[in-house]
Amino acid sequence: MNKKEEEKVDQQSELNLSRRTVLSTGAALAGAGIIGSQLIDPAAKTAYAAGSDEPIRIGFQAHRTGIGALYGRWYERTTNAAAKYINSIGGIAGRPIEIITEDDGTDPKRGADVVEKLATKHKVDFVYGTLFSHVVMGSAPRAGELKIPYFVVSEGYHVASGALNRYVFQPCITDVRSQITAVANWIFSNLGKNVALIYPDYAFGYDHRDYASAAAAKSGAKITAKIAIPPTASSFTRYFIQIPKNTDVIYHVMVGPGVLTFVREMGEHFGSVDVFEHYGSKHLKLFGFIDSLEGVNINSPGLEFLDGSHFWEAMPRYADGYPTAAEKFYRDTVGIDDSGASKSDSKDVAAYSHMFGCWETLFAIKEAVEQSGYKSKKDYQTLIETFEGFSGFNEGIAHPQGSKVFSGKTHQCYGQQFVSQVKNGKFNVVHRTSIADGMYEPETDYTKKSL
Amino acid sequence: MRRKSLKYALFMQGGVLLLLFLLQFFLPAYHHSSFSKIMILASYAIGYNFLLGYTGLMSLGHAMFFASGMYSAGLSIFYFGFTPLEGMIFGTLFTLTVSLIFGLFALRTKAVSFLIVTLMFGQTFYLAILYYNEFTYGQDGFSLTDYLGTLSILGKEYLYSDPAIRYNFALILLASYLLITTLIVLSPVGRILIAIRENEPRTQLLGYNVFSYKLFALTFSGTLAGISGAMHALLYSYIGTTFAEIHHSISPLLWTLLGGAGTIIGPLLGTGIMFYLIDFISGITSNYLLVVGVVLVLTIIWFPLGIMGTIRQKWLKWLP
Amino acid sequence: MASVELLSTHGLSRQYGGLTAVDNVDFNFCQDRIQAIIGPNGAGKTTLVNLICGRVPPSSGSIIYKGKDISKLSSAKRVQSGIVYTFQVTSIFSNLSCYENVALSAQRSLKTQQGKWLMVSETVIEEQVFESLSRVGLQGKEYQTAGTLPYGHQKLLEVAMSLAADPELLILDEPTQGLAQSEIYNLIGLVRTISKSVNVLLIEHNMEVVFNLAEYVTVMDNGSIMTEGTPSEIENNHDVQVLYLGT
Amino acid sequence: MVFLALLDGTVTAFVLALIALGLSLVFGVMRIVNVAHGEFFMLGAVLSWFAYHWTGDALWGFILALLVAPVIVGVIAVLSERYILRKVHYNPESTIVATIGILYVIQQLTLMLFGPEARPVEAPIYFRVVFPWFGYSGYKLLVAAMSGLCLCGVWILMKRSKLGLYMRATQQDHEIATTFGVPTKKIYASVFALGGGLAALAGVLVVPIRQADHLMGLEPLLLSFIVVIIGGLGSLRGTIIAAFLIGISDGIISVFYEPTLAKMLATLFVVMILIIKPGGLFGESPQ
Repeated sequence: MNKKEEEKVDQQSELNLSRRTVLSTGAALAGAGIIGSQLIDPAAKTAYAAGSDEPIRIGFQAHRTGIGALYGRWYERTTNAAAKYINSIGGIAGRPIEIITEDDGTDPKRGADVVEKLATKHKVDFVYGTLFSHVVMGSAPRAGELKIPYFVVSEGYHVASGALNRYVFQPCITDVRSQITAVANWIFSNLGKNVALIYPDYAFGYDHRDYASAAAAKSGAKITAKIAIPPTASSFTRYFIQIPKNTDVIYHVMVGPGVLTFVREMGEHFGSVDVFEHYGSKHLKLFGFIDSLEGVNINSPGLEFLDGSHFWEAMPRYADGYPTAAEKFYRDTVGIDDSGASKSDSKDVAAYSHMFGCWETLFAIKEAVEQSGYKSKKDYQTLIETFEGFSGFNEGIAHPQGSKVFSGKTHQCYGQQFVSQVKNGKFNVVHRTSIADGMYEPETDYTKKSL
Repeated sequence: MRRKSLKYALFMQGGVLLLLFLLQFFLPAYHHSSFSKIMILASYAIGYNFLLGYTGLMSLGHAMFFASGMYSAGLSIFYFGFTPLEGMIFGTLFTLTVSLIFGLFALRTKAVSFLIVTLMFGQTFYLAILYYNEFTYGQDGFSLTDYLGTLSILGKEYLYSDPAIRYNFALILLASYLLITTLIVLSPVGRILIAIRENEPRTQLLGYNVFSYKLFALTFSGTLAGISGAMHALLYSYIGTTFAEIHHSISPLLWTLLGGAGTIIGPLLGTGIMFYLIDFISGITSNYLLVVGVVLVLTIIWFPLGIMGTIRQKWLKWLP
Repeated sequence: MASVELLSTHGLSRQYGGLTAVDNVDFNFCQDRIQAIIGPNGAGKTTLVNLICGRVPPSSGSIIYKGKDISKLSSAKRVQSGIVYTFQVTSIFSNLSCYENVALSAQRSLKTQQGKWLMVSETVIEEQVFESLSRVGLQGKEYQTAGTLPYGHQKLLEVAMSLAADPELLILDEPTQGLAQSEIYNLIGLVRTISKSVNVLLIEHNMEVVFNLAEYVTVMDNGSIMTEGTPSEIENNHDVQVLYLGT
Repeated sequence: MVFLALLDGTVTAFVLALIALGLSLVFGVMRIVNVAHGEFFMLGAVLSWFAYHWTGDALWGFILALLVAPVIVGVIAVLSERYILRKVHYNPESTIVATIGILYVIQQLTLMLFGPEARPVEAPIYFRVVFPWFGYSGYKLLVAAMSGLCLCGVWILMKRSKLGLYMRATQQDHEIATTFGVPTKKIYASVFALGGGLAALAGVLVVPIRQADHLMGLEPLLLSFIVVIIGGLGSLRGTIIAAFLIGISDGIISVFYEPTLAKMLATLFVVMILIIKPGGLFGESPQ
C-alpha cells in the first residue's frame, strides 16, 4: 500500500476509542428492553442469598478433540474464567454456576449425543458453547427435541437463517453474514473492487461466498473468482493459480489445522503484497478473516509477507486496539497478555476474536435467568420468552467486545466489527464498524414457532 | 443341524429382542435413548457383517451406502415434500441402485484392491456431497425437524423424535434385520456365500456363478445400510456429511469384529459394548480413542474371532 | 462297446509365457467307459484337464462336449453341464463340516435338475448329502469339521462332493496320490462302482490303478498325445516303456 | 499455469513416492496392509517439532530430527511388529484391524503429549525461487531433491545389499526363503522398521512446508495406499511411477477444475485404473 492510500484509510477510520465514546455507543442503544446496562462491580459480593445452594448447571459442549480443538481449548479457558468470576460476584440469581464439560470431537454425530448426555444424564439446565457450525446443525435438532435451551457461540448464519428451532440462541457473537455485510463496503472502497474469494468448502465458507457476493453486487464491486478449498487439502499452491489477473484483492478465510500452511503458501506464491507485480500495474491486496490466523503468532516464519495486509477482527487481539476498561478487565481475568497470547506462555496465542462469545453468553444467560425468575426446567418457556424480549446488551464487563443488538425474531445478536492492518509484527486497528453496518432484514421469526 | 441352528438362533434372538422390548419400560431416559441409538447403529453393522462375516468381503466404503439412504430419503422429504414413508421407500430403492451399480464395478477387484476401491468410492461420494453443497447443504447438513410431521398410531399423534417411537422403530428395524439375515444365512444361498468366504475358487468350480452371488451380497448389505441411514434420518432428523466420512465406514467394521464377524448377534453386541465403552471413558478422559485403540489390539490378539465368534468356537457350535 | 464321443478337443493348446504346456491336442473321450490319461510329470495332463473344466482358458483350439463348443463357457457353467473335477490336491472347505461341503455341491445339482430358480428344500439336500457321504464310506462323519479329517478321508470327501454334483463326466485328478495301499484298494472299488453310472476320466500316476480300472488309456508326453490304446496295448508299447523306464 | 501445475505436481510426487515407499516395502515383503503408516509419518513430523523446539535452531533441529526421528519411529515399529503383528500371524484382515488400533493409540498419545494444535516448524533454509510469473518455495524444491536421494538410497539397498537380497527372496516366496536360510522373522522386523523409518523421514522433510498436528497422518495414508495399489502390489518401480502419475495428474486436474471437483475426479481416476487393471499397473494379476 502506498503512502497516499494509507493516509486515506487512516482518515476514514479515524478512531477515537476513548472510554466516553464507547459508553455513548451503548447509550445510543438505550431504550426499552436494553438490559445489563449497569457495570457490575466485582467488589460488591452478593451472598447466595435469594437463591438456593442448588447450582445452575450449564452443560458445555466443547471441541476438545478433532479439528476444532484449538478453539475448544480457548473456549474452555474463557468459560471457566467467566464461571469463576460470576460465582465470585454471587452467581446467577444467587445460585452458583456449575459447568459440566463434555467433548464432542468436533463431530455432529457425537455433538448430538453430547447434548443428549448433558440433558438426560447430567440433567443440566442449559447446553452451551458450541463453535463449529456443522456440530451446531447436528446438535440443534436434539436440543429442540429435548426442549432444552441451547446457546451457541458459533458465528454461523444457521441460527438467523431459520434453519434451527426455537430453543437455539446465538446471543453474543455476530453471525458471519453480518460480519461480512459490515466490512464488505470498507473492502471495496479502500482496497479494490475486483475481489477473488478463497474460502473453505464448508457451510462457513459458503456464507462468505454468498454474502460477500451479495455485498459486491450491491456496491458495484466484482467477484473475480470463488475458490472453495476442500477440507482434506494440505497443500494449497495449486489453487492460487486459479486467481485471475484482473483481481485487486484476495479475500481469504480458512479454518482447521492447515491455516498456517495456507497463509504461508499464499505468501510464497504471491510474494510480499507490496512488491507483487504479476497482476498488471496494480498491487494485489490481501484481506483476510482472522479465522485464517486464530491461535497463530503473526510473527511466525513465512508470514512476513502479510505486512501491510488487512484482517477482519471481531475483537482486537492486541490490547491497544480497543482499550476500554471492560476489555482490560476481561483480558486480565481470562489470562491473556497485551499481545493476545496466554500470560503464562507467550507462544500460546489465543482465539481472541471468538472466545469473548463464551464470556458474554454466560452473562447473557445470567441476565435471562435473573430477569425471567427461572428456577427449574419447568420455567423454560418464560426464560425463552424473556430472552426473545431482549433487544440488546450494553457494553461493560459482561460484554467487553462492545454493545450488542439482539433480535428476538432471529435469536441472533449483532455487534461492532474491526478491521486491522498488520504493521511491525502486530495487528493495528484501522477501522471500526457500527452495529448498523452489519444489520440485515431478518429472514425468520422464531417467536412464531412452537415451543 | 441347520434346522436346529435356525430354531436355536430364532429362540435366542427372540429372547434378546423381547428383553430389549421390555427394557424400554425400565431404562432411565439416558440409557433409553442410548439403546435406541445402539439398535439403529447395530442394524447398520448387521448389514455390514452380512458382507464381511458371511461373504468375506471387507469394505471400507459402507458409509457411502448409509449416507446414500440417509440423503436420498432426507433430500426427497426436504425438497419434494415426500412423506416419511415415501422417503424411506425412495431411500431404499436409491441405495439399492447405488450399491448394485457400485458392485458391478468394484467386484471386478479382489482383496486389498477391493478394500481400496470401496474406500475411494466412499471418498468420492463424500466429496460429491460437499461439491453439490447448494443442494445438499455441504458439511453442515440440514435438519428435517420441520418437514416430518407427525405419525398417527391408534388415533394418537406422535413425533418421530418421540423417545418411544424412536426406541420401537429402532427395535423393529433391528428385529427385521436379525430375522432376515438369519433366514438368508441358514438358507442354501447363505451356504454359498459362506463357501465364497471360505474358498472362492472352489465355489466357482462347484458350478456357482460367484460374481453374481457376491453382487447379491454387496447389494443386500448396501441396501440394509441405506435403510438404516434413512431410518436414522427420520428418527434423528439430522443429515450431514459426518455420516459419509471414512470414520463412519470404519465404525461398523470395528463393531462387527469386536462382536464377532460371521455371527448374527455379534454386531449388536459389538456396537453396544463399544458405545458404552466410549461413553464411559469419555467421562474420564477426552482421549477415549486411545482406549478404543487398545481394545482393538487386545481383541484381535486374544479374541481374533470376536466375542461371539469365540463363544461359538468354544461352546455354542450351532450359533449362526 | 459302441464308442459315442462325449467330449473331444481339437487342436487345443496352452502356453505359459514361452512354455507350451499343451500342444495342439486332439483328445477324445467316449461314453460309458473309464478312460485314463497317463504320462510323466510335466507331460501336460493336469493342464489338459484344467482346460477341459475351464480353470484356464486355452491359447487356441476348441473343446466340444456333447456336440457343443464349450471353450468359451465359464468353469461354473461347465460344472452345471456335468463336467465335474476332483482336485489332485484336496480343495475342500476345511472350516466347514462334511455335511456342508457336500451340501454345497448337492444343492447346485439339485437346483439344476429341478430347474428351480432359487431354493431347494433342505430335506431333499439332506437326503442327497447322506447318500453321497455313505457311498464313499464317510457315513457318521457328517458333522465333523472337514479340515480335521485324515488326508485319505479328505480325498473321499472330495469324491463325495463330486458325486453330489451329479456328474456326467467325472474327472479324477490323481485320486490315489498320498493314500495308503489299503485306501487305494477301497478307492479302486469305489471308482468301479461309480463308473457304472458316470463316465470317469482318470489322471493317474499309479500304473497299478490305471491298469486295474481303465478301459482305454491315453499317454501324454511334452504336452502332446504320444499314443492311445487299451491297457494291454499300452503295456506292451515300446515307446511307453522307454518313457517310463528310461530304457 | 501448466508449468506451475507440473512443478507443484512433481514436488508432490516426490514426497508421495517417499511416503508410499515404506508402505510398498511392507506390503510387498510382508503382504500386509499397515494402516498405521500415516501415523509413523505424523510421528516424524511431531518429533521434528520437538527437535526444533529443543535446539531452538531451525538448521540443527532439522539435522537432529533427520537423524533421530526415523530411529525412534523404527523402534516403535519393531515393537509393534514383535508384540502385535507377529501375534496375529500377519493374517491380512487381523493386521488391518490391529494397525487401526495402533493408529488410534499413536494418534491419541500424540494428542496427549503434543496437544491438539498445528505447530509450525521452521525450514532449515528459507528462500523463494522467483519465476517471472510467480514465486515458489525453495525449500519445497529441496524436499523433492532429498526425497529423490532417499528413493535412490532404498533402490540401492534393495539391489545391492544382502538385506535387500533377503527382502527380495522373502517377497518372492516366504517359505522357500526360509528353507534357504533367510532369517525371515528378522527380515520382517527390519522391513517394518524400515517402512516406519521412511515414513518418519518423510514427515521430517515435509513438516516445514506444512505444520505438525496429530491428525495429519490420514491424508498421506490414503494417498500412499492409492499409490501402492495403483503401482501394483510390492512393485517398487510401480510405486514410484504411480506416485508421479498421481502427483502430476492431481496437480494438473487441480488447475483446471474447482478444487473439490478436482479431488473427486482424481479419486475416480484412481478407481478406474484399478477396475480396468485390478492388479495395478505393474503388479502380477491377482488371478
